[in-house]
Amino acid sequence: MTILVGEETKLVVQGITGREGQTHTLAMLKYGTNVVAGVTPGKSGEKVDRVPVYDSVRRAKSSHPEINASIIFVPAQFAADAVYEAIDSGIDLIVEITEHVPVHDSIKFINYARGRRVTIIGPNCPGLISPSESKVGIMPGHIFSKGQVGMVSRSGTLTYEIAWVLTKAGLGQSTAVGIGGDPIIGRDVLEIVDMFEKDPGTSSIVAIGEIGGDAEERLAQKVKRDGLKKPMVAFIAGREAPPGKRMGHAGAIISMGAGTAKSKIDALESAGVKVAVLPSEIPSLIRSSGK
Amino acid sequence: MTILVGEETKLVVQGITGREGQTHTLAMLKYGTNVVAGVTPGKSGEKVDRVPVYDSVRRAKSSHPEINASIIFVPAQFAADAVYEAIDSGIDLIVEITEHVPVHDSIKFINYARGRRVTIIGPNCPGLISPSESKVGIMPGHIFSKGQVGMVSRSGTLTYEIAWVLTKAGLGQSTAVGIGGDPIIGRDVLEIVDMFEKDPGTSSIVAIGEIGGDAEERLAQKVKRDGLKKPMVAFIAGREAPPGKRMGHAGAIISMGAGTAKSKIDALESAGVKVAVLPSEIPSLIRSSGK
Amino acid sequence: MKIHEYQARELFQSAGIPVPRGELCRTPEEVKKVATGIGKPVVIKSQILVAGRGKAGGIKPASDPSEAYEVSKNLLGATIKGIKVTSVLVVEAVKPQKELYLGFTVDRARRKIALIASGEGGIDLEELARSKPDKIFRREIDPVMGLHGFEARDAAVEIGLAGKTASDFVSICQKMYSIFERVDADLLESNPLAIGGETGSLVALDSRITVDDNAIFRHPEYQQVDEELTPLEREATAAGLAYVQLDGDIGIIGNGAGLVMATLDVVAHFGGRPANFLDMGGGSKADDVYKAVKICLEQENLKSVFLNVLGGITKCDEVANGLVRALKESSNKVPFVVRMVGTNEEEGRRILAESGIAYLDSMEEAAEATVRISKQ
Amino acid sequence: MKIHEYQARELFQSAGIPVPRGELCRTPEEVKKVATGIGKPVVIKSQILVAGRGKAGGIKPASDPSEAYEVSKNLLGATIKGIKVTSVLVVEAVKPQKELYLGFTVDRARRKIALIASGEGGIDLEELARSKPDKIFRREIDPVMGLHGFEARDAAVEIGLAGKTASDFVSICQKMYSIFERVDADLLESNPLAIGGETGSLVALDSRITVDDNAIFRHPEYQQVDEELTPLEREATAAGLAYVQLDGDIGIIGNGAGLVMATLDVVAHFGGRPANFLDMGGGSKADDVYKAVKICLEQENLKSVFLNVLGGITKCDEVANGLVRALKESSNKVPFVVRMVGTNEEEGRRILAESGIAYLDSMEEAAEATVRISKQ
Repeated sequence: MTILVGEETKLVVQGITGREGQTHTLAMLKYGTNVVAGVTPGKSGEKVDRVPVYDSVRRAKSSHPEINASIIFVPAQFAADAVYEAIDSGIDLIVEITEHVPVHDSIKFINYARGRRVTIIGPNCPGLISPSESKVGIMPGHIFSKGQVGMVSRSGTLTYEIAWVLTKAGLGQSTAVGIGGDPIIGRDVLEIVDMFEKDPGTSSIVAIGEIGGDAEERLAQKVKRDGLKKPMVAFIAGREAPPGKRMGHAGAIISMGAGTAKSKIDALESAGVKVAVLPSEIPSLIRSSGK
Repeated sequence: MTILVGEETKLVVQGITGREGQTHTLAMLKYGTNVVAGVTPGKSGEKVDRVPVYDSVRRAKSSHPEINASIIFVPAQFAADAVYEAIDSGIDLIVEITEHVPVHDSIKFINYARGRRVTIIGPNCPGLISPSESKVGIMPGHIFSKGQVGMVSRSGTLTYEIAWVLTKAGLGQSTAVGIGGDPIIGRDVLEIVDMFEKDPGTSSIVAIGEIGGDAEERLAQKVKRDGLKKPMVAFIAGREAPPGKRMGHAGAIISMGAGTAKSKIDALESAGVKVAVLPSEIPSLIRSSGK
Repeated sequence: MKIHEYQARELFQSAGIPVPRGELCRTPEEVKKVATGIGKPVVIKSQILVAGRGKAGGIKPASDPSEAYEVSKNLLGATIKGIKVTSVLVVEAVKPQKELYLGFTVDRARRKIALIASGEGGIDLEELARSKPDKIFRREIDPVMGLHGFEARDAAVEIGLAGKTASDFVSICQKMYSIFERVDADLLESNPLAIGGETGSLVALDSRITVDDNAIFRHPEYQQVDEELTPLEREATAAGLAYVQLDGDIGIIGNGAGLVMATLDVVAHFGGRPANFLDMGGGSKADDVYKAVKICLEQENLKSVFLNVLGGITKCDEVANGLVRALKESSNKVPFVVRMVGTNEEEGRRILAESGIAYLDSMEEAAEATVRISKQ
Repeated sequence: MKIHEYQARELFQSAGIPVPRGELCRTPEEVKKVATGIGKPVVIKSQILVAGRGKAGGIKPASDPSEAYEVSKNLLGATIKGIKVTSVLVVEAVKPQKELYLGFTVDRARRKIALIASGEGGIDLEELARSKPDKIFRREIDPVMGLHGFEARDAAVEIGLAGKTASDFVSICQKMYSIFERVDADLLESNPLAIGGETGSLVALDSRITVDDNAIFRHPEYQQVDEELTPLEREATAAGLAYVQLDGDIGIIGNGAGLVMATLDVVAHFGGRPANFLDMGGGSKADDVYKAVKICLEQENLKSVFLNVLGGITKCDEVANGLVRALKESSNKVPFVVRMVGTNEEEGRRILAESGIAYLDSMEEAAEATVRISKQ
């Protein structure tokens, strides 16, 4: 089993004829993802590889009622509109890859989606992959391998780094979820950990955090309060980050003294979660904490 | 049994210290309604009869967590804010008496309420009464009597007129709902008829309509499609109304040829619903259609 | 509250929606000047707030400035459908390649905003709805979220637009929606929205906006007297009464819109012809009743008047006092039939009895009596 | 993107939020004139975008125009916290009866807007949060619906306001929220919001706004260079790179923010001191890599550089080509350690090998090697 994406995922790509949209549609098809349709207004009738392009999500959905997920590659200033279009067309899972989406836009569409029980991943995220089943994102698929480790991360390449370490150590992944590096994101680490806890295909969890915000501290609080059914190993990037500086991600900033790596590591450790100092330690920490 | 209001209703009055608020609070208390609190910003500590006044619905609710309904008497320009306050404070039934609420305000708060499964009655309505249990409105209570006729109406005084006819004929009412005379209202005649159909305390229904809109036509369509479990008698006001003229209520206007009394009466009759020409015919129509 | 075409046009223009060149004029001289400035054939449109002004001769073409002068000389000061023309809008005559329809309105049944569009504009929407309902695209807009770009794009695609016309349409759609919201409109439309002459871009040839009466306090600039009202209706409106003048001979006064409508119906059922609809509203005091009775009596040729009160918030003694005072002062000795029940009924009846005014219990009996009297 | 106090003040003022009288000045002469116009003691505030400018001497009182002249002569042109003062805001000195705090910010955890208010303003909010957390009122605002009047009223009541002060507060709250929304702020506050001197009405003595970087395209008027950046950081930002200068001696370049942060941590773990954070971003082409390497090498006293690439969208051959070109051109012969795996790995390694550049597989081994070299 996997979470959020899997063999059952039938994908529409919004912004399919753009440069990024095309590149990653081809990569997803190659990986085996079920990409059934694409949308770019004014480009209906075209094709990207074998995928038909429609003028609107509504039209794509009426020709392919099986669509249940969308991945969005449109530019930041149109991203919110694309999300609303997906939500109003009845799509349950929306993966917003787009970077630089204004916070006031994302905070609105995330609240709108919540009210309608729609899952949004992102914005500014690499997407999700359930190895050998479905890749709904921009990650290099070959780094991942099928298995039982659930991964959740605020960072793209760091996820690949750690997935690579896991894969080399023979620890495959159930699903890896890149939740995104923005301050406001659709699903946060707590919610994804919760899904992994409930997923029978996941036997352990790797949570990759970074400086900024208090999601990791809240995760620690939750673990302290409710416990964990599955072993979890955390990794927190940014121990060397100075305060007040944005470290690449919009959300990665220590502001007013809050959101330091130390605060997160201390909180997680005091909740009994093992925190790796080096990526290479993660496989053994998982194995040693296995039930 | 009754619908929407009954012995279990615990009411907060928003705008309790205004002229209308005070008058009707006293009248509701006299009728036996469980008015547990009132709200007027800046007037906390005051009392209206035995009812304590609070600065906000939140404060009223924290002192009286049993509150489950609100009636609103604030002026039109503040009405929307009062509705949001009630919704966000977790109140399930909101009766908006206020007249002249801008349509753009009411259409927004009605949609907001829908998303949260909150029931709004009104605006511009006389409220509801479940005779001898609870009166949440401005109607003269003595005209109504306990019984099994469910009443729903777009008009205030016409409801009293017909309730009086019913009472004199020995036909008491389960609940009478004044849904309001505005073009945009929280619950419409279809939804209230549906509630009466499900209410074991209601054995027949009187639906009082008027010109404007197509609610009665849609009711007729629904009856035609789904049938009715209980006998229903309708009365439509405005057979003599000229087109294009607003007949008192904001919603009572025949515009672009639509919304005539004839159209409504024809639709209802063709769905098998008896339509009374005179109020005095209603009791015998109910009795003759009784099971 | 209908607003004038020139006002709607100004709103369109300041939002960046293309409209034909033109200006509001109050004299034939101004018209000539504006037509000269435009330098092309023009259309002269009477600024009156009635439906069907075109068919009634209120809109005229003119091929040059001197013809414009002559045409406007006839229009300005003329009376069309009972309304005096005091200003005209002079605009460039645009010959459209194709006419579209685009409008927003409040959807009562669904409690949403309806976007309505058609690739076949220029004719009456009702007519189009009857003749080619499949040519009308309708989409519900969530009033909380407002119009999304994709919804406007859907509309463009569904009415057959593409390329630059489609993207112009989307932009106009969004601008129209934002006006719709900002001025608390309950109707806003452009019919036709034309795919214009030489350039092929979109132009709103006509603009129509109705502002919600209840929201007029937020837009005092559009507060105006409804030109379609009769003098008596204007007077009643100014006095805060809901009054509609009819062509019968029985005056009708009551409390509550539904009850008064039903009273009209019952009177008509017994063969009478109502002369008016007059709702005093809920909770009327003696003064309000007094005013209502006075206004009702101003109408000529009344044969009888039916005052129908079911006292709830309204108290019967207040009604009786107001009525007695008004009748005392009035020289119009039309017979009154009063039906009065409810709150403070006894006191009210006592007051009536003292003044020798008869009253009844039943609305239907009273209506019948009123009709009978009117025919004597 | 922090905006200047005078810009925030203008936004407050044009929204109708009371602010003390005053003006922006660029010369001591202007300051004197403005202070004369105010005719009361003033406060002179350096317009620089750094935190703690008050403690650093950037805010000074002056009791009369000539003192204002002297004070501003010292401030204008001075360097405070590394930033040159080119303008000052001269405002009337208001002696508050009481100081409040009112602010709006984005609540990351709850994905809502947070309204934060306190009856004890004037001091740093963090400090207040530590010392008297129960004095801070916090309410989540639904970003879709915006701030409702009742929410502002609740805040007023909860921080102990009543009467006219409470209703002024509600009105200021609503105006501040509408600015917050309109300019895409991620922080907007007034601290202190004062209950003012003689009249007792509310005045925003300070106004601070940060606009969301991602939304700056909607507000080009606030686009400005971050004054707190070092020259190298400015250059890197202009080149579209995410670059932060640090005080170590090992240059760090990588692709992806999280990976670069982790690279810094691993280098530090092995005893090294990173000289910078440099994220080339995803999918970098040879040109981007070239630029990144060049900027990294501009920093003085580098002992070694670690280029860490995990190729996903980024292709190893592009990275290798960019690196080779940059190193060829550069006179700075700092040793490079390259770790490069992923997409087009073989081709990339071939290119590196041809130029005699060593590479490693493991990030940790490479980090250790870099640190070792930096200490030689």
